[in-house]
Amino acid sequence: MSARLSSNQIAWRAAQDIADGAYVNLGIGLPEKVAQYQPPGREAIFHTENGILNFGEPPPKGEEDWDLINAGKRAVTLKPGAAFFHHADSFAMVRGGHLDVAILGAYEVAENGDLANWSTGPKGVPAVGGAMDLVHGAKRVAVITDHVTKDGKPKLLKRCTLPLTGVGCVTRIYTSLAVIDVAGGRFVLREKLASLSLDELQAQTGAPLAIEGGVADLVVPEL
Amino acid sequence: MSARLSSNQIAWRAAQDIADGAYVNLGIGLPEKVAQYQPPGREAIFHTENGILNFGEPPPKGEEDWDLINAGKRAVTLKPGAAFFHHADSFAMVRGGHLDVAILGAYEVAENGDLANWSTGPKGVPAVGGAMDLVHGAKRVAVITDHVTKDGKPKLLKRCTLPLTGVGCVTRIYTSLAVIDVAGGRFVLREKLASLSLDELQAQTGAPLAIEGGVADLVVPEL
Amino acid sequence: MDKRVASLADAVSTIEDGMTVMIGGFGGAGAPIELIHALIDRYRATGHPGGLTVINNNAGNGHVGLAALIEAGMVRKLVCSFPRSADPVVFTELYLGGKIELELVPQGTLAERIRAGGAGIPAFYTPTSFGTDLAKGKPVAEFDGRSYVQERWLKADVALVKAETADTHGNLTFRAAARNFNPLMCMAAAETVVQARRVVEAGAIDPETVVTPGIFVQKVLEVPDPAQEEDLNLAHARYPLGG
Amino acid sequence: MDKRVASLADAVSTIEDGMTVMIGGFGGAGAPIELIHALIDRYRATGHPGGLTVINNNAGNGHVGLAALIEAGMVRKLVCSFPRSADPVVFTELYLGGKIELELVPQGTLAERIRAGGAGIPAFYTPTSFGTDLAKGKPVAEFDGRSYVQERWLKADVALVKAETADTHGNLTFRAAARNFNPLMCMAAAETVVQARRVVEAGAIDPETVVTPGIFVQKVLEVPDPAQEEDLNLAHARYPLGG
Repeated sequence: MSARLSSNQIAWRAAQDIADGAYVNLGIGLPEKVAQYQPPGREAIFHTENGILNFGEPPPKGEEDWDLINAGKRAVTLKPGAAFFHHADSFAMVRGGHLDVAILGAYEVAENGDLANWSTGPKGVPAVGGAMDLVHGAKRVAVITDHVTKDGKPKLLKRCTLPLTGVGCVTRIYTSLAVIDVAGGRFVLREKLASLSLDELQAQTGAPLAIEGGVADLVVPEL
Repeated sequence: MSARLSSNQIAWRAAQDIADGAYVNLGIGLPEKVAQYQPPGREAIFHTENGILNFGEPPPKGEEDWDLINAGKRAVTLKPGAAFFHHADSFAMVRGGHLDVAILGAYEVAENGDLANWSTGPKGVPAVGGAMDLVHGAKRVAVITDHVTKDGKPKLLKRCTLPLTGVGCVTRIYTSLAVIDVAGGRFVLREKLASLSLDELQAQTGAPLAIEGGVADLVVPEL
Repeated sequence: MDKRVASLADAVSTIEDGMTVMIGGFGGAGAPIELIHALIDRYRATGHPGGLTVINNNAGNGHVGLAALIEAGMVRKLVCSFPRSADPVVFTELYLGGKIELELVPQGTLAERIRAGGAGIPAFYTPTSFGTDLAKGKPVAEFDGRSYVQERWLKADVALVKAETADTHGNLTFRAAARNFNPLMCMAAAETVVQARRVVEAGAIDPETVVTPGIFVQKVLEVPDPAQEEDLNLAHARYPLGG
Repeated sequence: MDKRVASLADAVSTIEDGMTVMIGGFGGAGAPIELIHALIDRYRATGHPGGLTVINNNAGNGHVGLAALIEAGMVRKLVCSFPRSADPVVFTELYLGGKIELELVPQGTLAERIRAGGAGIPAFYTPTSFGTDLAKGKPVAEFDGRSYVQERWLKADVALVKAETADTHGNLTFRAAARNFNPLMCMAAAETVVQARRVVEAGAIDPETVVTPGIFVQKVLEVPDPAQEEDLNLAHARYPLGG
């Protein structure tokens, strides 16, 4: 298998773009990992849509308070300066553009910024949660994802094939192979693994990769 | 001058229709007097649109707290079980139908339930406050008013001539001469001063007074 | 004024067949388990109320609380944002079998629709869900060059709510993230029924810290040691216990 | 994270000519007098900012606070519900002289428009003002047989807000009915500037009692002994004092 970033490493890379003092919502699952890689000296405030600002790490096992949970229904703790609020106020924060960054997972992202991350089609029980609100609320909507599906198929596409979560909402994608901006209806490659040629990356990407300025090496620590 | 109720007596009569446990908003001015005539044994909770539930009497002079005021910007006190809230929540109470009664003053009331109480026309500085919200919010919107203007002209009319506060919103009118319901596009006379004949009352009323069932004497104490 | 009722049975006595019932909570946090179970007791004793439309963020977990209400066959339709959980088998089987109706609503839209119901706002516009399957059939409009979906208010006949402290006037505080949908549902139901861990006299809650003013609450009952759905599920509980 | 600024001058430094400024308060309760006066100071020293659109429930009283801002000639347009007071002479004279524009909005609609601005809701429907002069030119629609007026959100470049306690993250509490429009305006402005009687470290406000979460606040300044508009007016004060 060729070189690719682990989940932790993708999360690490995404964390480097979170500014000091930013208000951030992390989607359930892989995006949650971003919280643990905040660069030293920077303080982000994490929002969970079920009504907490400035929550912290999970408590030790056995010390969970099941009234103090995140959107994934996992137990969390509070940091100094936390606040509780109800769901309408929580989504006022989301929809009203008060979050600086939302980082979400993806089934598919299209070069026009469309995102599909809530439904794999008509079978099974559909569930959407807060994803459709988050993609239209935060000032910056980023995706973290493996570059391809488990079957090796591209997740970055000309157009999404799965039901959409939001239209034209994604502005940056952190993958296991690259960092890509979505701008002007195109994928603009910003960083890629040094061990990977542009052609190899393009071959795993379902839409053309544009280059503006230059492409930096995607460098992350061992994690 | 023929017999008519004083402001205090009109307010007393209106107070008799407020049930125990009712949530009530009293307009600025004359309607404020209603609060002091709650029948013994009944407890009404008063709402002021600037963000207090369950306020009480004004404080003694010199002991005002100017952060603790009512919609008329007069100092008030709190009763046990009070709550503070912001203006959006306050008008959610109003607009959402949570108040049992709103009692307002009037320039004119029409037999179709239209109310004019905020503007006497294009001259001067217009000001509306919360009146337009209150008339479409409370479960029951009542008016207390002198039966006629200072010039002796009817205030109860077939149609309002002044700018409207609300359309078809008033259901009961307490005047210095009578108690009148607005129902089915008509004024229905419920009570009148015993000393006043029906013809005398009709002569001071700008639209026909219907009678359903009977007309009781309007009896109030000396106040 | 005293909004206390005497028992769990009294608390849920006005819910009738076919009503719309909002149930507070996000997952287990803030879920009024004892009120839900009292409603199940009534159904088992009398066959009523059935055919309910339930509004909750989720679809229950395991075999207690909302999941047990659904399992008892009392729910015709569910309005929620996320009908998945660690153990969603009750809802999943009924849904896949076509035996329960689902209206899926984005979480923020669900919250705002409930608030709108409470605030007398019959409709509003939101960017959420524009261009997606969940906006199908809904009016859209453009404001300042951006497209929005029109959403309608949600109201209920009864709301079942869990609070931390209630006073006799119905003023409420909540606990941590158990607040979630509870204050909104208090606003949007014709009758709001509250189970609180503590019920105190009017005046015992600082007016500055009241989260839900009493005007939004009709019935209050002290349930001093409420069950936590998460704990029940970790213990593989079922309701009724013999069920 | 520390949102404290060093001075009143710093607090109001970003307000520019022609901006829209929300100012908290209902009459004098909750009015950020010191921030307003700092803005007047800047205008007197530099000639800026002028041509402001101000959103407040009222139009000022006497010759201090908002009335003084208007009297200084800094306000082009006022959006409010009730431009009357015990002593409204400043606004009244300018208005009757055609020198200031007025957008009159019913109080509940004003509050809801501001909240909508903060909550990302570009438009909503309300029964308020239907059939009246204040609904003229606005779209109307019928829902469930009742008629409603469509209202648009209100946003601002800056909000000037008075709080009781702030922490360094911008979490706020208010005092009694001084809460009023302040929490809503915090939500609806690109930059929210808060004067608080006390500024405390993060963690010193119980998360349960936070009224405005810090995400809605950008600048915080301690003003330990704030003036009360009502007291100033009872003393017939004018701002500036030599004015």
